[in-house]
Amino acid sequence: MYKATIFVTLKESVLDPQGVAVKGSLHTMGYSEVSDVRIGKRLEVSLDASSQAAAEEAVTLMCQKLFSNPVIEDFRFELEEV
Amino acid sequence: MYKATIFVTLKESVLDPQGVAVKGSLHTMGYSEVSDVRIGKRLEVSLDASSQAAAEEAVTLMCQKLFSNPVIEDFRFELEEV
Amino acid sequence: MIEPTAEQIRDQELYKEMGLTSEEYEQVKGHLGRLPNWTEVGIYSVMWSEHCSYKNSKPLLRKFPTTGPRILLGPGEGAGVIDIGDEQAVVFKIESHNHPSAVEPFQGAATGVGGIIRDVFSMGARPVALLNSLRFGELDSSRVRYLFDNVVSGIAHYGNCIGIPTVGGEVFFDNAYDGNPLVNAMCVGIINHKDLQKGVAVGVGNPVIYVGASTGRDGIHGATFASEELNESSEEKRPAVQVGDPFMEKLLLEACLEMVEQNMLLGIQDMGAAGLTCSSAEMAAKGGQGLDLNLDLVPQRETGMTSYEIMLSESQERMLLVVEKGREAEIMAICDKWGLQSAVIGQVTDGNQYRLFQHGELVADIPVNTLVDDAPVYVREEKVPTYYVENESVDPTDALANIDANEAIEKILQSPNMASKKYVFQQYDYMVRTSTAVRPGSDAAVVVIRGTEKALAMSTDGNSRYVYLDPVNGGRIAVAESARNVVCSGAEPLGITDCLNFGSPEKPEVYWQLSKAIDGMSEMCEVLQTPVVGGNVSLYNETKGQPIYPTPVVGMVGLIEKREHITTQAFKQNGDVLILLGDTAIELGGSELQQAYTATIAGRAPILDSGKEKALQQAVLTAIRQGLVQSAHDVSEGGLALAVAESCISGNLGAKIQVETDYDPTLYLFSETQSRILLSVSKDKVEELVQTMEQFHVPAQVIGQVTEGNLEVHVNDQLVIDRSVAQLTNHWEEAIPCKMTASSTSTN
Amino acid sequence: MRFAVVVFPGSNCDMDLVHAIEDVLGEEVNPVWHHESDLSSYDAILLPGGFSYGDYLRCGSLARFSPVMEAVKKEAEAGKLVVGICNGFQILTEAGLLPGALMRNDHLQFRCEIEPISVEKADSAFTMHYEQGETVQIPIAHAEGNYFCDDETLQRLEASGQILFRYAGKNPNGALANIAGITNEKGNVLGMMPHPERAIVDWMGSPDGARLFTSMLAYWKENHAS
Ligand SMILES: Nc1ncnc2c1ncn2[C@@H]1O[C@H](COP(=O)(O)OP(=O)(O)O)[C@@H](O)[C@H]1O
Ligand SMILES: [Mg+2]
Repeated sequence: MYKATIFVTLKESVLDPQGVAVKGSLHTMGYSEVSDVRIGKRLEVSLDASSQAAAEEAVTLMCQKLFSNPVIEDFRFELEEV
Repeated sequence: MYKATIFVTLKESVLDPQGVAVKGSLHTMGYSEVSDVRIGKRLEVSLDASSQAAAEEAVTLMCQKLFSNPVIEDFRFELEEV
Repeated sequence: MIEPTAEQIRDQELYKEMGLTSEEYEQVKGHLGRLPNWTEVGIYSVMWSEHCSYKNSKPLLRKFPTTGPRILLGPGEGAGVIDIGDEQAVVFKIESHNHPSAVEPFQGAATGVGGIIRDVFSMGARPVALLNSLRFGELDSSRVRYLFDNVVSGIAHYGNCIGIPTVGGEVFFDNAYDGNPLVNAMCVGIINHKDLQKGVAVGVGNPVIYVGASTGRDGIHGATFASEELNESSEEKRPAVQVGDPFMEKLLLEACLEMVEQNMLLGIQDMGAAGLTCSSAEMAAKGGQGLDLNLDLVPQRETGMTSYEIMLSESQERMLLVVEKGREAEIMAICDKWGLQSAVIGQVTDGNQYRLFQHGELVADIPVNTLVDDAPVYVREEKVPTYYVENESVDPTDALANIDANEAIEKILQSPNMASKKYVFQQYDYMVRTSTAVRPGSDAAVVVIRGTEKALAMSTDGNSRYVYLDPVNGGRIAVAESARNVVCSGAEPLGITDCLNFGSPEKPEVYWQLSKAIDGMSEMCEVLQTPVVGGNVSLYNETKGQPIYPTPVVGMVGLIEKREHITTQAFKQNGDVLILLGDTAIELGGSELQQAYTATIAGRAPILDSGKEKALQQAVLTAIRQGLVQSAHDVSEGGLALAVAESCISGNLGAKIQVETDYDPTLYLFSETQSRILLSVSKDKVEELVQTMEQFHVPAQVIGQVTEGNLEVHVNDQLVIDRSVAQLTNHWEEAIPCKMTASSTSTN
Repeated sequence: MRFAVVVFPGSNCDMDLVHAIEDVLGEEVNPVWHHESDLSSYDAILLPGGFSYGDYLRCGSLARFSPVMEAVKKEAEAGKLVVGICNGFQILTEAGLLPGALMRNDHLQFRCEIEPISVEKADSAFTMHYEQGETVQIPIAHAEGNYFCDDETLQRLEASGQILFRYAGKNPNGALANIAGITNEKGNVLGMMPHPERAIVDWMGSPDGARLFTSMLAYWKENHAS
């Protein structure tokens, strides 16, 4: 059994309106020391696989096909056997 | 300057409809080896602070007041000086 | 967790934690003839909670008129049903989700919407519209802004996603709701008579089928939570909040309606408050049967759930069905098509026992009627509050002398209570299903019925300041205003659903408010022939011992016979004549003017004469059907001045008003005297209109005309209001967005 | 002319589209379940609005893997008319039938209102009954209609006349270049955020959406004038 922790983030070049809004809220709440906020997704996927390499391949495919949209997002993941 | 990476996840006992739907799709796509998917948020916050301890305190407060609702979510974060 | 034994429950009085009193515990012992175990105590406590049993309100609710020639089904089932002809009926109900929304506003509000939708489609009806009624503290508080924003987006999220238009509602801000916001959601559906379903378990040996989301530990004891006062430890009741999945509910909705259409069901009930317990026990009690459930067969999301947890979970998006033995496969096939999980979890039995099995053991064994029919009933003590007595001698006009009308209209248009609610409704998909003929922003929303000339008008209303000052009149006004809204849209009022949001009934003053408000509402319903076909009671709305304003919310539905009768409040054409129906007195207790200039409310609420109201409504409906009316708007909060301003703003036209009065002009213009409607009528119809009004003995006064200029109001030939409509529109539209963007919203 | 309206779990404007085709054109129209793998008997395929698969993860991302999408691709390649409205537009971009992506509205709220929309190109299969440059009133209702693509793609869209509709009032969602609707290069696949099916008669608030459907019928007749 493997557990993949996947991080999907908006590409640097893409504006993150949610991050901007959260930063704005932080500023009005008095946290003027915050200079940047970016918001992304974190997915935890538990899967069976015959080997670490097999798991890695499967997760990579899922990320490319489903978890991220390459037009706007990047992904990366960590994999551990559990 | 500090960078906090914050993870907000639904509490264990709380339904994650998004995770359930994604798992369902993975199964129809043929990834029947996936047994669980849970989806959370990942936030990156850059902030100024006088010390690691001060940064930690500020981020904890932000998490409690803005980034998460303790009724249904848990949070944790990592902090590094940059 | 290790469950306490029956003896521990007794000795340590653990039943109290679940909300049962010592006397109630003794009754349970009597019903069982032994000590109840943990699961059984849990089951009794939710079934006997106010939310499920109405133990504090039942005797009062009996005062409501509930029958009438069109009523197919009154209170009792999931939702009320009223005939609308052509073998069709309208099904509707309102429900509160106040306490969950106070601790998790987004999910609390969302699951409130989800719950009321299930109430309607479990009757076999197709939901066609949603409305809501919201109360918050004032927007200057960041906690309030957070609650407001998240409640609205929670409602939007659920309704938009499932694809039922949210077409109307109301929002009101007052410090009385600061710690205890109100979130009431209403759903309206349409059904063919032959499809009407019942929540019964019948036919010994028939299977009980569970459909929908699996059961988790979320929302355990939600019904009890809803029946308690909010306090510091409410935060610890956190698991009582559930997360909704509108996508799942959409699948459940379509699957259930497919089963209804194919006539597969003997009984269906949604698992709402008190989850599996309430649905199964009520179905058995109504069917006059016993029930066996095997909890091992209940789909579960988490491992190691105890029988107590399974029975008390309020996981969302679940339905319980009873079908004829042998038809299980047909049900499963439909569930499979929609990707829903389903399981036979038990069967209908002979007799009266409600028996639960888990891991091969009998874990609960209860005479089912004792859960439903033998729930305790309390008649509480009533006491007239001192504030009410003191208000007798208060004359609100004393504090309101010499107010400039120009200033007053701008000030009141910008009060969040009177300002445009576009900030709210632009987040709701009010057009999905392509039936919405009058969108949010007029007196009532109108939804057409495809394939017919008919349409339904609907509105939610309730002015709690009036009810606080005078519960009888306030109760009358709540019903009258919602009916007036519906009439102004061209509809005949059919009936109401109500949500009674009050403080603790154990306080004699609160119980008095409840009792008197129900008297007023009942009287008005009787006179208008709009019976109460369903509703909900939410008591214990208090924080730190302070009750909210008594807040009965009325959801009214009316029938429009022909699409051409659909009428809105917007002025239509330059030159149209303005006619004010009804008499104007100076009544400013609880008014917007009083609130705006004194920041308090005092005195008595306006008086409502139910006979006059009835005549007014009949006259206006007749005139609309005769084709005499261009626009109709009820005169309510803010009085004549606000009514004219709103009709100008919605029509983007001006008006020139000329009136005579012996009173102070500002008091006259902002008085909230009831039973008044503002019409605009094209010149050539004025005479006929006046005749129609005479037939009904309704005073009609020509007060001016629609123009393309400013809003100009002359009182006794003196110009007291002169403002450009664009400027007024701007004040009115920007008020709430301004308050919301000016500052942050945070969870605490 | 035969229309298919694809029904995904969570679609909620499917019947609205069916009714619009019936009421405006009176042509044959069938709801088609997302398990369908053959759409060859249809002349036009409509992907309705709604929240397919709850719009979880990203709007349209899960619907894209429905079996029916292979058939949609096939018919699109064959030159049939394909229209994705709102969630349908999101699905078409996720599936790669249209370029770009639809992101969260810049103000982060769901937005429902009748919007002024300008018709940027009136000589397409979808717009021949509109005037070039005309402003029409069509409702929007979405939380994720903020169109985005890279510069190069934008230039290509502009240069080859693939932008059919733009928001003519205040940009309601942050969309790049006020884009409200685009086609593929061949011009037979349209994705748009506004809902024409919600604007077909006056009582809905505007009748302007009807001409999109009449345009499609006219185009089809022109090309099947036998
Ligand atoms: N919470 C809400 N949801 C949807 N529509 C709302 C809401 N609040 C107000 N509206 C709409 O705004 C308009 C004005 O509301 P309100 O001031 O309460 O009207 P009235 O006094 O005539 O009852 C109505 O069309 C109403 O449906
Ligand atoms: Mg009103």
